[in-house]
Amino acid sequence: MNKRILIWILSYGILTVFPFLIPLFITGPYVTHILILTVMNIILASSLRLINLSGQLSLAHGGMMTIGAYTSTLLVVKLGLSSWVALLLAGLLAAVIAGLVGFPFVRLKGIYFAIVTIFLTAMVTLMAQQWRSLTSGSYGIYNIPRPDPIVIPGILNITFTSSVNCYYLVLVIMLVSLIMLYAIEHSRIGLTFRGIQQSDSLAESVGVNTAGLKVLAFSIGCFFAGITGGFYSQYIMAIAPDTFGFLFTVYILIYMTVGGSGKFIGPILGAFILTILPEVMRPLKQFQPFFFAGVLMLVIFLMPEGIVGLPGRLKTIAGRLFKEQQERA
Amino acid sequence: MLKIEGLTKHFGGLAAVSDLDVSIGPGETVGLIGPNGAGKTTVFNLVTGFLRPTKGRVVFEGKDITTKKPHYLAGKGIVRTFQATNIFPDFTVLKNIVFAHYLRPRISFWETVCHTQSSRRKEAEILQRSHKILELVGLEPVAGTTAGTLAHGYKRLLGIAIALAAEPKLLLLDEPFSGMNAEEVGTTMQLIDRLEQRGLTILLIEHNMRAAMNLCQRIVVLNFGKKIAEGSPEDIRENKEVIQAYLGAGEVIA
Amino acid sequence: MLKLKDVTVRYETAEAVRGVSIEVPEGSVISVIGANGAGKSTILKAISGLVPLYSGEIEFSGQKINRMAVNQIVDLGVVQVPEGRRLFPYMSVMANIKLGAYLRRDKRGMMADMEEVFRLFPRLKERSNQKAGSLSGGEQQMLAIGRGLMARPKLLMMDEPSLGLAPVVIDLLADTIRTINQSGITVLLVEQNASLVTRVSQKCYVIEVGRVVLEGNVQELMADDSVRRAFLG
Amino acid sequence: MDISTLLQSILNGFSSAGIYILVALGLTLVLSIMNIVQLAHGEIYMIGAYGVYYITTSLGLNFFLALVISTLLMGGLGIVLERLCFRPLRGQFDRAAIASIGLILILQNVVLSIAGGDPRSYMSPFTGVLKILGVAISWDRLSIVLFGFGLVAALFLFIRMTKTGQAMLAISQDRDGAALQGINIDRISMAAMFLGCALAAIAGALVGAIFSVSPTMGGFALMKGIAVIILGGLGSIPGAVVGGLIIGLIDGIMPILTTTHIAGLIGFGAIIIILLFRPQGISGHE
Repeated sequence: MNKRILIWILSYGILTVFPFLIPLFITGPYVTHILILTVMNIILASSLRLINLSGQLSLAHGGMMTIGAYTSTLLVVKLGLSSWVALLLAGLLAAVIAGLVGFPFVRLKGIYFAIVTIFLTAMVTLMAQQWRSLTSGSYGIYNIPRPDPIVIPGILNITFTSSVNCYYLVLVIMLVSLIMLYAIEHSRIGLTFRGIQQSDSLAESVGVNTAGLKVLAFSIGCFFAGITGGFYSQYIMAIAPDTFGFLFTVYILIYMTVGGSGKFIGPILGAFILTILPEVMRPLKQFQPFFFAGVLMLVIFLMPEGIVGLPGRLKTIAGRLFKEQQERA
Repeated sequence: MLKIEGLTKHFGGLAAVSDLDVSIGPGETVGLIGPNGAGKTTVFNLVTGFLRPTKGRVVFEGKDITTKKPHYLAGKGIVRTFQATNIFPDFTVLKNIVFAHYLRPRISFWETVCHTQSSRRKEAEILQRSHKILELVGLEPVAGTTAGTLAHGYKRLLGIAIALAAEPKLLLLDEPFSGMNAEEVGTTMQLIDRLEQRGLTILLIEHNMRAAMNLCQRIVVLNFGKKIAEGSPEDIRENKEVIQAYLGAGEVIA
Repeated sequence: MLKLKDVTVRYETAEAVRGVSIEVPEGSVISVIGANGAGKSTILKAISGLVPLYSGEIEFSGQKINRMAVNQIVDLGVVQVPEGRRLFPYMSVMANIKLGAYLRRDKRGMMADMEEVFRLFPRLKERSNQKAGSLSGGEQQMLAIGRGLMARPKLLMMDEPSLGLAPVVIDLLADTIRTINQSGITVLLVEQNASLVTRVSQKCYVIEVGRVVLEGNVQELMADDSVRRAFLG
Repeated sequence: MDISTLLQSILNGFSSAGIYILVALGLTLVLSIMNIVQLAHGEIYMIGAYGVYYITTSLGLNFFLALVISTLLMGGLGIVLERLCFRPLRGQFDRAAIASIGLILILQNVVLSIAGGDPRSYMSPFTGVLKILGVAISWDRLSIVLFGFGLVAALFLFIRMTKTGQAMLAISQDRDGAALQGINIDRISMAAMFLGCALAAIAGALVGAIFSVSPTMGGFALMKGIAVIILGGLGSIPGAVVGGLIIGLIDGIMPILTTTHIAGLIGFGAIIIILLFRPQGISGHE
């Protein structure tokens, strides 16, 4: 038993430490950028899965990132708040808006809810474009400061002027987010979400406030989107209304679906593979969208459970073949 | 305990339930019977808050609960089962019951996320209670099975067990025997008997008239959404109108 | 005319049918009776091609039909008046009736049959412009049967036509089923209403939990205790 | 504000409404008959416009002929998509919607790699202005109103008078009930996709004639179409017409009453308020 725990800690330790070591071996601004995107996509796809856990399909992540990005930017630029406080508030505001908007719409079932969330993303973009006094319109906001340095006098002085340090930062955000998401999923709240997904009227009948909890799931998922949006604007030092539009949101959905929303690791795998792989085949850059769509279609039609369902599927196919052979013999 | 007064529900132009009065005292087992389409399930949906009545009131323990939501009513002790097999198919049998303990004992959000001492104690308690319920309904041997793969009769029993886990004062059972074979009907009847002895108040929808007559002290017969008879099983058995509603004509099977 | 051989249907949930064999000779009225959830509707759905068979075979006039599409089966003359009527509630009575003849091209024959349906159910004629959803339960059942007749069925399958009908209307229903049968249409009736079954059909199958537990002459079966159990429990 | 600006904006509102209704009708037809939210509908609209662009500029055909050809081609594309993509996913609501998102990526990028990202334009056959009571009304806007509402009338007639139309109505009300009347669901689904895509193509082509065509123009159409069908009630054909009129008129008239940026948000506000009181939309059933 102790040995198993040791192996468990060791393997997860290595998995955790490994991403921190990557910049030691592979360097270059472009590579770092891709690494940052990968980590962001993992947060986004995993938090989208939390919403999915309660039986809802959300396409509001792009809108929530935009809200997060503008919130953190404006708080820093206009009010001079600490970037860290601003980042947290960005997440919270996204969560609050998700809660407010989610409430009237949560009664809509299945894809109808998804449609409304598409709409939400579009509306956020529109507002960012039109509310010129605040957002400077379609032009966007530039020269956003990078996150404030973390300084403990005499001991620590981490600045975020280099991209590599931004990568470390987002990596830490990802680890914290994943731990939180995992904890939520394996708590009673997570159990309740999964129950609602399977049968919301039965859950309601044993006392679950299904509407409220669905809004809660939506809200928590959007919190992470808000934080990620805030981070990205600080890292790239700019934000425009259409940075995270409908297509951006769709990509997050694709990471989750291709990876498989049934397991915690699914969206992580999906985001990792689908962000890294197109970069590996960069000469074919122009075919990237087709690659994306192709993989998505492949998964939709042939692997309903996504990549994480592949081992199980191969097992059943192998089992069937084996059985057939036995029957023939 | 429960009082239904002038309950009416229209769907479009058609009245599914009209002007229904029923009252149930504490500890009583009342049967709600009637042919298919008589409006029995609609009554359930109205009492448990899944539907809003067009007219009329539902009073529970002296309080008007007519417009309350199902989850609120579950908290007050009104719990129902569903006619179509209704379980959480992806959970194990045990987890179905653990889930159904949602309301009691309360564990706060932070307690569960942070795994505090008290939450662990409460969770152990829930687990213990869940096993007790499984023993009561006889599902303990399949506690670890994924609910979706159970045989039909077991699924129906699990549906009742889920309702019990919510600790009802008033239990509404919607055709608990449908699709069960004779043996399963027997065990389920024994189960309901035991629940009655424990003092649970039960409102039972049943198509199976013999089962309803064996279990209930009082029977209310619905046809076309209206109450056509009410009384002891003996009265109901003799009632001309009931026989006619049920069988089309009295003389065929006398 | 219709033969079910060892038919099994599996669902993920609720009712299923296990190894059911039923034979419906041409010109007869055959009934299937049983309690709620016994699998009666599933049998009709399987015949109509709405649910796939897990195993077994269905034959109509010597032709295997269990792999056919729903519309092909209707085209052969196997027509179902489904449980709960399944009318098109926001369309007029007339439009519902016309849709019953969806596969037919003989305008004149259709008109004649429509007159026939209206003669059988004068109430429908009065309400031909009303929305089907606004009809009373009995009228809706008449419309469902009328719509089924418009397809000129060789075999008409009725799934609990007595559902929610007052005794007087059920009497009318029994007359109607007899009239339909006398006009040369074979009828397969799924019911819970014992009196309707005894009045119209010759042979009957008793279904319990997806299995045929008894079959035989209606009068004899009605004397049997197990039949009463199927009805009364 | 003078009376002629008001009339002009009302006309603009009606012409927007015409486009929104055409797009929404296609969405709602496919939704109610196939039970699929076809999110690549905006891409069909876009390709329909490109079709007219290429046929008029490369082949030199006149606008009307190009419109007919492009419409038929898009209808055909709809049938192909139904057969290859949506039929295998029938009954799987979420997966079908996600697949249609995949189609957005594919279709948009096919056009992008053929036509490039720059907007293109072609001449509208409707030029000049019509003067009524001293108010100048541009013919191109008027043409959209006429086309839009003409097609709506035609669709209503089609649904009322033809067997296929009645079958569509029947399927949308009770799928199994319709199948039991011998209605071939596969064939009617193809017809619905054909019609829906054809209507979207016409809308795209009309918009392209006034403004310009670009590979990303579909997104706007999809958003408006979705707004209309949510407002009008999902799957309801009269609802799509009413919803389209409301949102079109809001879009047309609001800019002269308030500032533009508030006008853009009013449509959304209206939807939220309506859904709060009627979750099923204006004329949705149940």
